[in-house]
Amino acid sequence: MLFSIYGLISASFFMSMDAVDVAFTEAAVGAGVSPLLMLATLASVGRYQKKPTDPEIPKVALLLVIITGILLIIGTLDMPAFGAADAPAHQHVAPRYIKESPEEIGIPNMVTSVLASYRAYDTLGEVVVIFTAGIGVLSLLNFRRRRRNIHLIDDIIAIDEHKILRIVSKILIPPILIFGLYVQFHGDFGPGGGFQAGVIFAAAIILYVLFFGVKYAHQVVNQTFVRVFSAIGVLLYGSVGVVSLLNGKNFLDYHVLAENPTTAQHIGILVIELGVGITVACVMILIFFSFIENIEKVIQELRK
Amino acid sequence: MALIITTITLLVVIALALIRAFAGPTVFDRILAGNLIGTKVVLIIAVMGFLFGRPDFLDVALTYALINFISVIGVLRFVEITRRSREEDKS
Amino acid sequence: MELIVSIISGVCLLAGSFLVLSGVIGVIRFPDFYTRIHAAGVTETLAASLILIGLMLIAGWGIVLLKLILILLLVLFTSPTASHALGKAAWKSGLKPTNLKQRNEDRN
Amino acid sequence: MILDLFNYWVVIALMMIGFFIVIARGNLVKKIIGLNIFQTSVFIFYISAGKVNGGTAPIVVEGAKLYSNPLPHVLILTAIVVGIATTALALSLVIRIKANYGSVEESVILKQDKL
Repeated sequence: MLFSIYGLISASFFMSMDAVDVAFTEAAVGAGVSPLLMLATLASVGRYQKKPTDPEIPKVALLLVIITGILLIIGTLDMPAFGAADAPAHQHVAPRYIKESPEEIGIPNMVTSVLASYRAYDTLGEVVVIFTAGIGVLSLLNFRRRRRNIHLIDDIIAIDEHKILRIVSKILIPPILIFGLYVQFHGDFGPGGGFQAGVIFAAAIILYVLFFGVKYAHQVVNQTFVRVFSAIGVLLYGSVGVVSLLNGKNFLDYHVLAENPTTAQHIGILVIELGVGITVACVMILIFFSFIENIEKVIQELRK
Repeated sequence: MALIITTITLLVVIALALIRAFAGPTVFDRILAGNLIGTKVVLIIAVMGFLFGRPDFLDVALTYALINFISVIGVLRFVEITRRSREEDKS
Repeated sequence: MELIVSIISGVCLLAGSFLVLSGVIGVIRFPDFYTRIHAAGVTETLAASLILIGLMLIAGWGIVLLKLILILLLVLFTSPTASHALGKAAWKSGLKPTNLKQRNEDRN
Repeated sequence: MILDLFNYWVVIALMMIGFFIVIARGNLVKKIIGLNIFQTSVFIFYISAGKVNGGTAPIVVEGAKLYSNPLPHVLILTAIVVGIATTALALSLVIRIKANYGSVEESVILKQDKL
């Protein structure tokens, strides 16, 4: 729980640093999804484990940490002052992004234009990393044949039936999904975009699983569908690049998509953000389902 | 002026709620403190949007309000699930 | 007219901050979980609505107002639900309210 | 002014807390939490480096002249989501370790490996 608070506070910190987009992401990820994954892990590995610790280790570690910290603080003395406009970080490509992107790309949110157009190749790499991590989780956790009947965890979910909560979440889930779509497609004009929208979407599904059980959730969100779509998102992203390659331009050069350069950029960014959103949402849902099914396995073994 | 006072109060409140979150003693106290901090952060983001003169960023506060609810409820559910699965283990 | 609106919004904001502060003092000072949830849950709704109404008054017409109303609705919707769920979960887990009378007698 | 550097010190403090947890705690889940704190300190470092005094958020608005640097925002935005994906991968590794070794304590696992 403290971890979740940590996420909340760091998001408000990013907000105060003018990093709205980052605050948005941290709000969705740091406060919502990552503590839940931590707790899901704790539910399957057991919460408390008394351990015989070597008393020397913390002392040595503390010494090491203090020395490293002092060295780093000495290192900061040469760093540019906080908020200085002439810091080296603001000298190279950033002024160009700030000056040119409203004309070149034609959308007000510079973060989105840098993310999806200037540095689209970077972002493709990030999306592939997310996809790979999803595959990794799947192959690690579904190591035995998948059990069709997931009932124990559903029984537990059914014992603590919160009627009020159920109804409230039933009312809330559709607006959350719509809000996710808004974030997805409003990312050009305000804070938002595929990464955030994907996480918000996944959060809605997680809320559903926690109240209606895995069995019903499997009926709502088809697992094969999610698996296929997590790949399709990456494919959509990559195929934009391939389209521009086939038309004789550089990889991920959007100018082939339409006559008017800004329209082309618009289309390119829209498609790419869609790909990102689909992949992120599907991978998050997949990861969460894997964790939940694993808790089921652990409970089954405890019963034996 | 009122905006600044509100922001400072909210910051103080978050700091105080952190004490409760650290002190516990039960897990529910911690979740309560987390919930409290969550709603305060929603408010602080909204107020800060006005303070900095960019109130069109209320989307972040809205996301926060949603995610905070999901996270509090989710943590609660996981606490319950963990407890139930261990309880039956003992019996 | 504008002056009056801004004064009202300032009063709303200050009242909201006062309530928030009193709520958190309750959360820190009260002896057990159920009294704490009382302090937090009760003040939270009114304080949040007062602060958001204060912001609405200075926002003027437009999309910002709509978003503020959405946030307000959401807060009014979720925070009592979360408090209820917390209280119920704590009760089901076997957490009993502290009997203050008993405790004071024990101390004496 | 020496106080102008306080953002780096906050970053270093957080980073060292994360570092301490990673090396001093034997519990693998705690190690991952430490790694996460370390990661967040790096995020904060980047974002605070992107801040310009008097600047506003990098979304074009009429009347604003000075914007914060959008580049660190982009890097960190993706890094956060990638971070959660890799954290999930690490956690699932921990679950597998628990399933095979019966423990998430580093010392116990190492002892089993030696036998």
